[in-house]
Amino acid sequence: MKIEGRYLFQGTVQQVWDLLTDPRALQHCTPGCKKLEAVGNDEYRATLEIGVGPIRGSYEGKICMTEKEAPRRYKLLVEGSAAVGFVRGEGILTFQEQEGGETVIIVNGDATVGGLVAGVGQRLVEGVAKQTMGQFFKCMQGQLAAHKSGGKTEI
Amino acid sequence: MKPARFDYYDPRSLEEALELLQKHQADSKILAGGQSLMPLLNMRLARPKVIVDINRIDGLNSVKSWNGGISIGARVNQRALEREKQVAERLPILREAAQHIGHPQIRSRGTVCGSLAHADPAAELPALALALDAEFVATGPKGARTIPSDSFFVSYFTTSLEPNEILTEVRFPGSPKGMAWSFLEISRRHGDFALAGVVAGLAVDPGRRSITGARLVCFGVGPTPVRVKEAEEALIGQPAGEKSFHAAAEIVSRGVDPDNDVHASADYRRSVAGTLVRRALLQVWQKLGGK
Amino acid sequence: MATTRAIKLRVNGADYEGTAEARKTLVDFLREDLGLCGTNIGCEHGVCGACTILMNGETVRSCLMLAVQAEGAELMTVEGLAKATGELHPIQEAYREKHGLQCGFCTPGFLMTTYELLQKNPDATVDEMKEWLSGHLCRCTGYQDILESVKLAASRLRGE
Amino acid sequence: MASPEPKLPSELPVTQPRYVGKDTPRVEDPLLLTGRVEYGGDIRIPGMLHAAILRSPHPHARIKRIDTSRAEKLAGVAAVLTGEDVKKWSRPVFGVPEGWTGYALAVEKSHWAGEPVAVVAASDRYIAEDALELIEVDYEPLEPVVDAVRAAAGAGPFVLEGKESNLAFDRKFVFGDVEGAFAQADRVVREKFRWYRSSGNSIETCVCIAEWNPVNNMLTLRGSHRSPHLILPALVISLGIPSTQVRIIQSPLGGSFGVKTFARYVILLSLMAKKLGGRPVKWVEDRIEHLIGSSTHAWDRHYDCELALKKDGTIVGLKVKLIDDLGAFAEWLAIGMLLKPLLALGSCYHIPNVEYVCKGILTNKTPQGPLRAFGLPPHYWVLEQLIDMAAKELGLDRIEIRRRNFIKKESFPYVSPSGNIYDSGNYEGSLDLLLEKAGYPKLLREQEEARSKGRLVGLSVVSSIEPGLTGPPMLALASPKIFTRTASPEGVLVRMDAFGKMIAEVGFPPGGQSQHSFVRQILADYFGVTVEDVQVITVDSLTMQPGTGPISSSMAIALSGAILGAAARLADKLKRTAGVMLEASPDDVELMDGQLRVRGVPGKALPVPRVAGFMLMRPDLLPEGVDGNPEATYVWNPPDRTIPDERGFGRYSVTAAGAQHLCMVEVDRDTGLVKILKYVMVDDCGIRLNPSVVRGMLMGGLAHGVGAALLEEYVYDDKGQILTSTYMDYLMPTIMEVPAAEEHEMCTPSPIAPLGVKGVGEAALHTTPAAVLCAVNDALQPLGIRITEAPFSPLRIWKAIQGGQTA
Repeated sequence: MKIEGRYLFQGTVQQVWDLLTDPRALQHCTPGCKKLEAVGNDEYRATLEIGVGPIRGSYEGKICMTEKEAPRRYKLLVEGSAAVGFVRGEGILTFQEQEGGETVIIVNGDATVGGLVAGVGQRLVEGVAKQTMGQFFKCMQGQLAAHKSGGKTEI
Repeated sequence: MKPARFDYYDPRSLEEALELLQKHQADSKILAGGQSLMPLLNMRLARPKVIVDINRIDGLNSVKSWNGGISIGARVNQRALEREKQVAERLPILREAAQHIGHPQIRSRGTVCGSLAHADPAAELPALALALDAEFVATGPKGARTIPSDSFFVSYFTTSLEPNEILTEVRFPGSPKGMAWSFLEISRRHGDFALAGVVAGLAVDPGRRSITGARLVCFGVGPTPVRVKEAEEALIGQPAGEKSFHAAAEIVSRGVDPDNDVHASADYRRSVAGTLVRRALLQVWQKLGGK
Repeated sequence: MATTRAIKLRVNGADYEGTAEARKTLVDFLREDLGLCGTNIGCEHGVCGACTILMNGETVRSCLMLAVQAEGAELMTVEGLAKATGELHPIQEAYREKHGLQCGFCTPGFLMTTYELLQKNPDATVDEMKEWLSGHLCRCTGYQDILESVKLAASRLRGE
Repeated sequence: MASPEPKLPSELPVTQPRYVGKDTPRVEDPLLLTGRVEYGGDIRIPGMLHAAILRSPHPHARIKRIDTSRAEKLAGVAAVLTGEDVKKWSRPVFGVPEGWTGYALAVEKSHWAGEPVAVVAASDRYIAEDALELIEVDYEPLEPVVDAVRAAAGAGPFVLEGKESNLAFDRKFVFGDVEGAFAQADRVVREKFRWYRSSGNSIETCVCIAEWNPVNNMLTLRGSHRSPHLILPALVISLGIPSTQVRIIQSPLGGSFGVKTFARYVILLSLMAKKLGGRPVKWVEDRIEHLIGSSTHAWDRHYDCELALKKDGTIVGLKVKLIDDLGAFAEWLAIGMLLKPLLALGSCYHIPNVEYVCKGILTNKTPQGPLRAFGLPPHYWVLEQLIDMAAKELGLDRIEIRRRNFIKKESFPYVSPSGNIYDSGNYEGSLDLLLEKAGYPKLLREQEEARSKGRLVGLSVVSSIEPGLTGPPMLALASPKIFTRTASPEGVLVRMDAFGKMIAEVGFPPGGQSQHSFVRQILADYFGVTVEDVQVITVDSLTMQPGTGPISSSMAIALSGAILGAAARLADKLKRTAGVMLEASPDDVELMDGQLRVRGVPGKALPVPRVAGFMLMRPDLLPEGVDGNPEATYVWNPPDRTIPDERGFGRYSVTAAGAQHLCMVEVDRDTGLVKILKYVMVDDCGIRLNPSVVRGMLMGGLAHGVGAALLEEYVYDDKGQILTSTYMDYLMPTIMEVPAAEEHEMCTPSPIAPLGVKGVGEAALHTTPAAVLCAVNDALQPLGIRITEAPFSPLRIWKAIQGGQTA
């Protein structure tokens, strides 16, 4: 399943890059991320509590940043697996500087849900994937705003 | 396909139930009719540590008249919508729509409030509640609060109920004077969740020339049932008939943001939502004596 | 709370007692603990209708209930239809005569639905019959002979 | 000197059959109706454990590590079986052609999302499923093979380790002068078609209870097993166990439709039982397992077809290029479904020149397995759709073009281009009956009127052949070394007791086709007893005669043959005994109406039970060569079948039932939903042993066909994940989607099969998909569009209407 998105940030490319590559921000803004442990090389072991409504599970997996070209693009991978299946989202984040100190992040990626959860929940997979990505970037936007206004981020 | 272990409680009073929810919060899940929850438990897609079965609570099992309409307690099953005289008299659309909810063997256990709290985006009752301006009575440790329908449904399977609250009652007010209703949905098989559906309400002036009130709620076309206000507004003041209905349908098709799944694409759902709106409005118009 | 509970209930007019883990479904309890294997399991998610029984007079999916929820309830399963002497219920007779079954696996569910429908609505129309039967899947018959069976049963029960 | 096999019911030794040919109540029903039948799932054995299966979520992945230690420690868990055990104790699951399968569970690699990876045995199923969650598996996902067409072109990756191809099967069959026919044709119509996979979905899932006694090395298998003699070779090959050490005890089946020959899981449970060292273990497949992993999916086809015709509509040639997505393995006999169309390439039509190119491709999807009608329905659809297209292009009426090409009544027995023989038929007669009963001219007027109002109403009239009793011969084309056989034996043992009652031992359980009832009907008429006097017993695989059971529309044929053969042998014994009792030459004694009587001597007669009793009581008085046992065994085999030659030319089946269906539909242009307005069928399955049972088969096949045409589909995403794992998304038709069809009978008795019967079990599933799909395309004709991907979901129809793709 293709995932695409375009998100506007009120900050410079460098500021947005710094935020989006900060593991604390990643943990805070990845919906349901309960644990994030560095294992080196921009790779983190993660525990993700994800789902919708009563369909909820704890997925063990990892979050990785690869193919980094600071501050222009990197590849973000989030994956986790549980008894009911696995989720895997992979996307290239491209950072584009806009006029007036704004930055747009363009996301181009691919999400896979596998196992029982895919076969049973197919009706919801696309919507929930979109929603989850939306939550992630909305949270990041909030973080940036809070940071810029001098307030403390929630991290 | 067997449920994972959980602790099971079947409290006899609402207070007891609320205490359990307060204690276990998001680890707990309320079991009412179970027609949505049990499949998820059997498949282990839902893994609550604690089940609070509200079926043995005293009360919460009546259908009462309320504000020209009816109120329905947490334990009332969906068959009541077909069985209870008050429903047929006051809100016949609920009775009409109830026949689309699963099958008789499901409606015997499935509860009205349970379906609302489960908030399946393709389910019938949430759309009806939104269309009919229902209000939701959420009872928590600090007592009851009332949630209007436009802020009850949050997203897929998600409502504004807190983990320590029970939806103890849903209240459907009487239909606005002169408003008639229609309910349409399409599914690939009888009794399935809708690919798309619509609840349409319409009122016309006594001379039956122009539209004085409209209500359009679509379901199966996004994370929650959606009221398409823009289309409603476009109808007001227009002469009732194919042309204005068609225009409203176009707005609906443009206005909804559905998902793709194996049975229907987003484009299909958009288009069919419009079709259903047009057909439903024509049906209501006929109920109102129009041609 | 305990995860295991004692359960007392009446099935087909007889008292039963058993013990079950809270998570045990009613259909598993009927089949495994009470030895009432006439109720079959087809999908365990409420779609196929094979496990349909009567609880306090209404048809329910016994795969979508926990056994503990049936505490104190009055159930009826397919074993309760025929007389102890083996004499078939008129509904069963009608299914037999109209060839309303082939492999028979879905049949107990269909019978229970037919039973409730004709109890509550002896004059059910064909559309009403179809509406009730639509809650069951059958792979063998194509449904036409099941519908004929229900029509025959209805007329017999009306004394026609 | 057994009596000749009766070719018609009137030749039975009875003045007027009381049961055969009549709506006799079924012996199976009372137990089924009261819930007192014992299905496999009802069986409990002391000490029995319950199995649950861990399945891979990945379509294609290397298994890097599997850790079962936590699961093994869980209270109640007896054992966990993994690939290591399976590799040690078994060989890959048998399949033809050989070498294109994997083990009964994933060893080192998983090949489809849903493939078994480990099995847990525990004190109950709940605990077994708890334990599955404690098994840790590290997968390294590999690129999956999802597109069969790409894979057919040779592109990697490859599903099976060690193979450099996914092309498990590739054959071209040419009958007649195809190129010549196409060169001389006035018109060639060509189209590509897609048929997506669906499956049998009996309401009872598969059940297996395995017990492997280590002391005497005896493997006992109970459950919903069908055709033990078909499964046995798979067990012997995979487990290396001597055939006499396997005992398969069949329970009554809650339907099969192909799915109850689940060799992979029988092997898997046997291995679990081996690990348990003697404790019995039961596996009840749950519905999700059934939908994703049971080797039951079937027919995932890409067609490219051409039909060549003369201007007058005479069909001169047909070319079919077919790629079938087999899923992960060419497992067991699944390849036969690619070959079965060879039996009836031209259906009811005389098509002298045919080219059939079929490729079986491995992909990372659920392996195909047997499904009712075994591969023919898509073939009939594409053929009928091509004929409709040709009619339109040539300006001919759909009826006229079919009439012109029908095999004529006088041409029977008809030898098809591939050498198969159609025994009898009257296709034009059936068509006339169909059109008359359906009120065809009126329907045409109704359609025209509806069309004038902008409604999308369509009509179709289609045909099919249901080959009765097929099987092993065609498999020689995939595996000539193993399948050098023409046999499809069915054996029974019939005996009488001292009370004059009869017992028939058969090798198949009740399964919906009324098989035990038929045995009673035939025996009761044959020996002049009542059906209540006949007890039918299912015996196990070690006790039964060579037998096949009801597969491939064979029951009425093979079963009748077996029963009649045994009856004739028993009658012979009785006659010789009666000769002594009546002091007459045995040659003068005849059996008629339950009496053994001396021909031409009125009053000199004895009832059958008395003679049987005499045999048991007075061995001292029996004639030489007659033992004191009124019992006979007979193994029937289809006559005159041949092993196909290199070209694929052979006599594959026994009977050819013909069917003509008419369907009228309306398509909702805004939603793409299809409503079936009218459905009429005429079926010629020869003599009907029990008309209501035949009608039931036809109606069931019709419903199955409606499912295949409009609703049922296993959907995979582009990564090979199956998205239809529950009955919420895999859409079985309910009573609301199945039309109330009319059914009319044509009867051309089979001159070959006993009693003039023909196979009917796969029945309407052959014809209904073509009828519904062609009718929908007819409805869409005013829009200039045609849909070529089945099932015709509302989405596909709506998209086509939106896209306005021209035909």
